[in-house]
Amino acid sequence: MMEFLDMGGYAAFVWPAYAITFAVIAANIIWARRLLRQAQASARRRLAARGEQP
Amino acid sequence: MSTGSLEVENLHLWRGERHVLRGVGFALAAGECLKVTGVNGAGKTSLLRTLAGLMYPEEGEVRWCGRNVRSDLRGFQGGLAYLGHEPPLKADLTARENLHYWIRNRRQLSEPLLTQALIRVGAEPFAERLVRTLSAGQRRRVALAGLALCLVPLWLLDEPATNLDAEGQRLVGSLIAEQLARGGLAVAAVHHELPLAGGAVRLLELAP
Amino acid sequence: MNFTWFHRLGSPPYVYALAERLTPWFAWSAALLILAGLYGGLVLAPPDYQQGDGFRIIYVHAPSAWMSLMVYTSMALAAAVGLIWRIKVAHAAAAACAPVGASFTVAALVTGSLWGQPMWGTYWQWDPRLTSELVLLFLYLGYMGLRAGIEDTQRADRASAVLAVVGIINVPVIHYSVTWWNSLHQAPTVMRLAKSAMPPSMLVPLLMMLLGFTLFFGAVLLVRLRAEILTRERTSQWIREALGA
Amino acid sequence: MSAGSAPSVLGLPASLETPAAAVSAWAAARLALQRDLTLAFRKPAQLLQPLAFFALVTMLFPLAISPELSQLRLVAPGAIWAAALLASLLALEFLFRDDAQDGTLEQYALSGQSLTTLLFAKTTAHWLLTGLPLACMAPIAALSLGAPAPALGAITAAVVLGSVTLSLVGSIGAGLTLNIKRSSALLSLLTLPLSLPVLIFGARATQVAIAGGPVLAPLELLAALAVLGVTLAPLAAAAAVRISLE
Repeated sequence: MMEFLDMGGYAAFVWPAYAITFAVIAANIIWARRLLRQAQASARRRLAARGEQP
Repeated sequence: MSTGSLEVENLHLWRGERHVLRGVGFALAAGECLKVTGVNGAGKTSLLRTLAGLMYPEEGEVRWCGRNVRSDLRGFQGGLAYLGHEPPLKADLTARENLHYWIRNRRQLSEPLLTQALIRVGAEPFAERLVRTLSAGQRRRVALAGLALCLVPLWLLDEPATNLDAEGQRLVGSLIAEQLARGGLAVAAVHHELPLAGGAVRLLELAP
Repeated sequence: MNFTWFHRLGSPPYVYALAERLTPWFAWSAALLILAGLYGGLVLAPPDYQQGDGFRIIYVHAPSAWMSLMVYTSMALAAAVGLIWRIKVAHAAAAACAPVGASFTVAALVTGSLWGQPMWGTYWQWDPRLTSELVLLFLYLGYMGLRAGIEDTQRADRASAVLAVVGIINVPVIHYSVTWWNSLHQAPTVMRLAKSAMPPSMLVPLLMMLLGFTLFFGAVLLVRLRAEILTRERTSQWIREALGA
Repeated sequence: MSAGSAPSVLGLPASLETPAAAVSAWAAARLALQRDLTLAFRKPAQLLQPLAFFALVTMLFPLAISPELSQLRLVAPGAIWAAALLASLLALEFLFRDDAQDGTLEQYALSGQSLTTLLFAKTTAHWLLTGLPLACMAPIAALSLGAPAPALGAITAAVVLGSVTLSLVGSIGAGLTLNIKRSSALLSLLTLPLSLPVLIFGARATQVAIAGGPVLAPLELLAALAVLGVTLAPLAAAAAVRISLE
């Protein structure tokens, strides 16, 4: 296990690279979902403002 | 003498969240003038710019002689003259030079005709002065000379009488009347009364 | 020829519903592929005979770099479709692409420089691929800057579409010029493992990662696309139904 | 003066003409070019600004690095091209701005002429007023940075070719940022990445010229870029301006 984590001495480069990439992936997921929720909320508000049933 | 006809059907235009034009429609035949009224922000300028093909409506169409203007936009635009809020003049050119560069871009123009247009709008005395030295009303007159010189069937005028004195406003009216007598059409957005001498006038009021 | 599918793809309600239905498929297959690719790349693949375990960065660097270019191409294609046929949904898709592509471009740059340190002995080398990647990041930033600068969505859509199309024409020119420039200065290019020499145990995880990232882009794009469609849509009838409230 | 009286008395024709009197695209382009040149020479001080800027930036390098010509010779290509790029960027802001403000662009768009042609004429005028003077300044700047006299011809040719592309690429960016407030940073962000190939080939041509090598290859590449720019950029610029006018 330690050997795996050590990455043949390249741990200081391999793991940050993976961490960054998966951080970007996670950020994309969170960001996209938040955008969708915001858009849905503002669409509901707009419908309500027009006096229609949301 | 028939030069063309303008039909507008169910125009819808949005600017961001604002529904600017909500189903505007009208028909205008040769020799007719449409007076567009409405409070500020009612979409008069947007309507004129949409008619000119500068803005693209979400819905509806503009037809010239029965054909959608989008099918030959350049040909249609070559046959219209648009006068916006500001006279399209260069401050560092004289009135005459301005007309030279503006009009000769569109059509052949003889120098006497240019001079006569300047006389017609009362701009001849200051024709050789740089436009930056002219008053707003004088600039407007130069722009009117350009408009008359375009000699195109369709005029689209946005507040053509702005900054003009009473005599200047009558001038606008008579220029439009002449345009109609030639068999042309005019769409004018106005919020003052336009002293229009003769010609068939239709009205369109835009709701805010 | 039957073009109904094309017309339907221009209809916001249809695309909104379709995107909603497709998202889980993309998301789950992307998750599976990426996990499998990770296992294959980090555990199963043997160390490279020259670079040892350091080469394993390729399993995140290459997919990120691939994403940066693939997303830009998709964005430009969508933009061109939107510009030519005036399809709102296409503009919405193009707008949804940019931040995703930009974020993966950043990932490609960071992983590239993390790979560079053990291989070149420096975090940054003006290597043609990293340099092109950097330029690509600026193209993305320009695109997003232009969008942000124009308030009216319709105009922002069309102006940024022109920029995206101009950009995609320029991408090969930039890449060519950067490669040409680099070949004159003889910088070493370590960040390339000869493809023919790559054994299947190394190659298969890489392909899985590439496919997984692509599907992930699909999933994110579909979610973002729905958001973009909602902000662009004016007729309320279908929105009420789509929101299901 | 009622509608009934013949307007021709007042000098204006009584009837509308058919577009037979229309102006050829070539004549219209020439007129647009003339207009911009006339206007520019009414304000000659503005013409000098990019040149002064170019000279100033070139001067920064000896001051920042060393007065030693042998050292300056090494950075001369970079200095000249970075300065040229920035100077042409500086001038770009004025390419369409005035015309957009006073409605001239609108009239161009509505003139029935091809907007692509008219904007190409405008960009040509812009190049004649900024790119060409820059190319004339470039040999002087190169001399001051230690370039040998035989290299000057090739350097001038490179700047001539490169500045054509810079003006063309810039016209797209200027068209896109027309009615964005405080757009100069954005304009650079849009234009500079697209200008990199010019920088690369131009600097290379300069470098080779200073070293006395065969300069034809990079010059040909610069020419190829210029051709690509001439064919595609005006189309994109016209599309950009139309969108900005909307």
